[in-house]
Amino acid sequence: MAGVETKLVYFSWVRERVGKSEEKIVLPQDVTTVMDLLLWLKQRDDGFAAALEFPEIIRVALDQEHVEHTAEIGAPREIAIFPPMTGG
Amino acid sequence: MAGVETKLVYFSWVRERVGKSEEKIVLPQDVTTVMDLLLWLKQRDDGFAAALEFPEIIRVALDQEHVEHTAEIGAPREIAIFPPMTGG
Amino acid sequence: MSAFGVTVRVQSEDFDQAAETTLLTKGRTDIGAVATFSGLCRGEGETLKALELEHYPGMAESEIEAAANAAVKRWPIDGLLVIHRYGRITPGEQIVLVIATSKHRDAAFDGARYVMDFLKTNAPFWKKEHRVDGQEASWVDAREEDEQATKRWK
Amino acid sequence: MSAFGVTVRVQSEDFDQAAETTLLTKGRTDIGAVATFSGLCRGEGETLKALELEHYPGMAESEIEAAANAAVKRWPIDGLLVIHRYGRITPGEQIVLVIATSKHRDAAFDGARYVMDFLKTNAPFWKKEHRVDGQEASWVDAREEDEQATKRWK
Repeated sequence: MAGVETKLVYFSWVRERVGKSEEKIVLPQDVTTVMDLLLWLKQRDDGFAAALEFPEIIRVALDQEHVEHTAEIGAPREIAIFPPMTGG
Repeated sequence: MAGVETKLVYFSWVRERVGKSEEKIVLPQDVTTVMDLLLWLKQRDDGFAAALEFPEIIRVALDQEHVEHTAEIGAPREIAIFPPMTGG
Repeated sequence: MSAFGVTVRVQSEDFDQAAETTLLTKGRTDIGAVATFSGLCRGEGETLKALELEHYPGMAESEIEAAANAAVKRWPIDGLLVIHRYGRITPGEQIVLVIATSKHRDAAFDGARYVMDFLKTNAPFWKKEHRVDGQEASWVDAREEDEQATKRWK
Repeated sequence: MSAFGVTVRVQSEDFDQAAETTLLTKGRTDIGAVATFSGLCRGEGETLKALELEHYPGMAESEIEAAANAAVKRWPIDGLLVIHRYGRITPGEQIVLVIATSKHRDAAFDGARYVMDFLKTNAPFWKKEHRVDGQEASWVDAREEDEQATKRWK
């Protein structure tokens, strides 16, 4: 699916550290799992490095569904990246 | 404590079966435990026999405190006799 | 006798849950959680005309207070209100109200549920059911489930 | 998607607990138990000026609905309402409301608490604290207790 843009959305302190609430990017072909994605994003710039310093605590949703870090990304329309939730 | 009157109060279907909500009686000297009391009351008349047919399920409170059937009666001002509670 | 923050009322009149909640929370900024339980009279498929709730005055209050005080001792609860009605109550009407407030939700939930469980098995109230069909009124049997519910707190 | 009897609302406006309770119970004689939980904004000893609640629109609703639908499947619940606010909320204000109605109290209590526990760990909301002293606002950390609370339902 090279060349297809995916929408990424960021929330809470992930959003603040990466400096944007959303963007559209083309994912590299070797990014196949959620953890691949987090590690790839982390080396993009200092903001991502700060936001994803501890990737194991970061939550990811593919098309608004929570997924494990081992999950295959597939071809979602939207990927959300955020810290543990603190609602309620 | 022979000759001292104790107030007995009855509730719910115990009250209906014995035909009164309260009375003052002098307890026999050989009635020392709660179970003694229930068995003595049971043989007083048909109403008490019906109310106390299964004395093990009957609840007793001495001066408004729940007690076990093995408890010593002592000298309370008021003894309450009633079925299991169904409030709430 | 009741601990600070515990209010128990046994009354024939109906009660206003919203007003009671406001009394417990208004102007306070230290309460994070309010757990409320209200028990209503069920119509049993429109066969029930009314419940008649008999109680043992004095002991009804003291047993509920004992349960409420035990809850306040066991969990960090700020306010605990219990209202239990007696007398004639028709389907859809309110019978009992428990409100527990706390900093955190676990204490509020546990406190409210504990009081309801103990009230069911320990507070001297008895329900008589009057039927729509005019059949003789009958006393509600105690439920074994309620005994078990109380035991889970040991 | 929500099961019959389940209502979920994510909104910035405040809500009226009494009005919502009335909507769930009015005219009904088959409900015996109403368990309600409301979560309020705490002032943290008057150090907190306001909470700012960020959420992920769409997913917030669907995660709460998933928890509510799971509760309705697990217990005999008649009605289940969940309202969660977002935006700026000051100390003493309401944040979240859960009301579960049922024939019996256990289902109502369990349903309301289950939804609160799952909502805490699964619904995409994040709280930022603005301080009275003007110190930089900071994000609330997730609590390990909340993770444990969710696990007790497995």
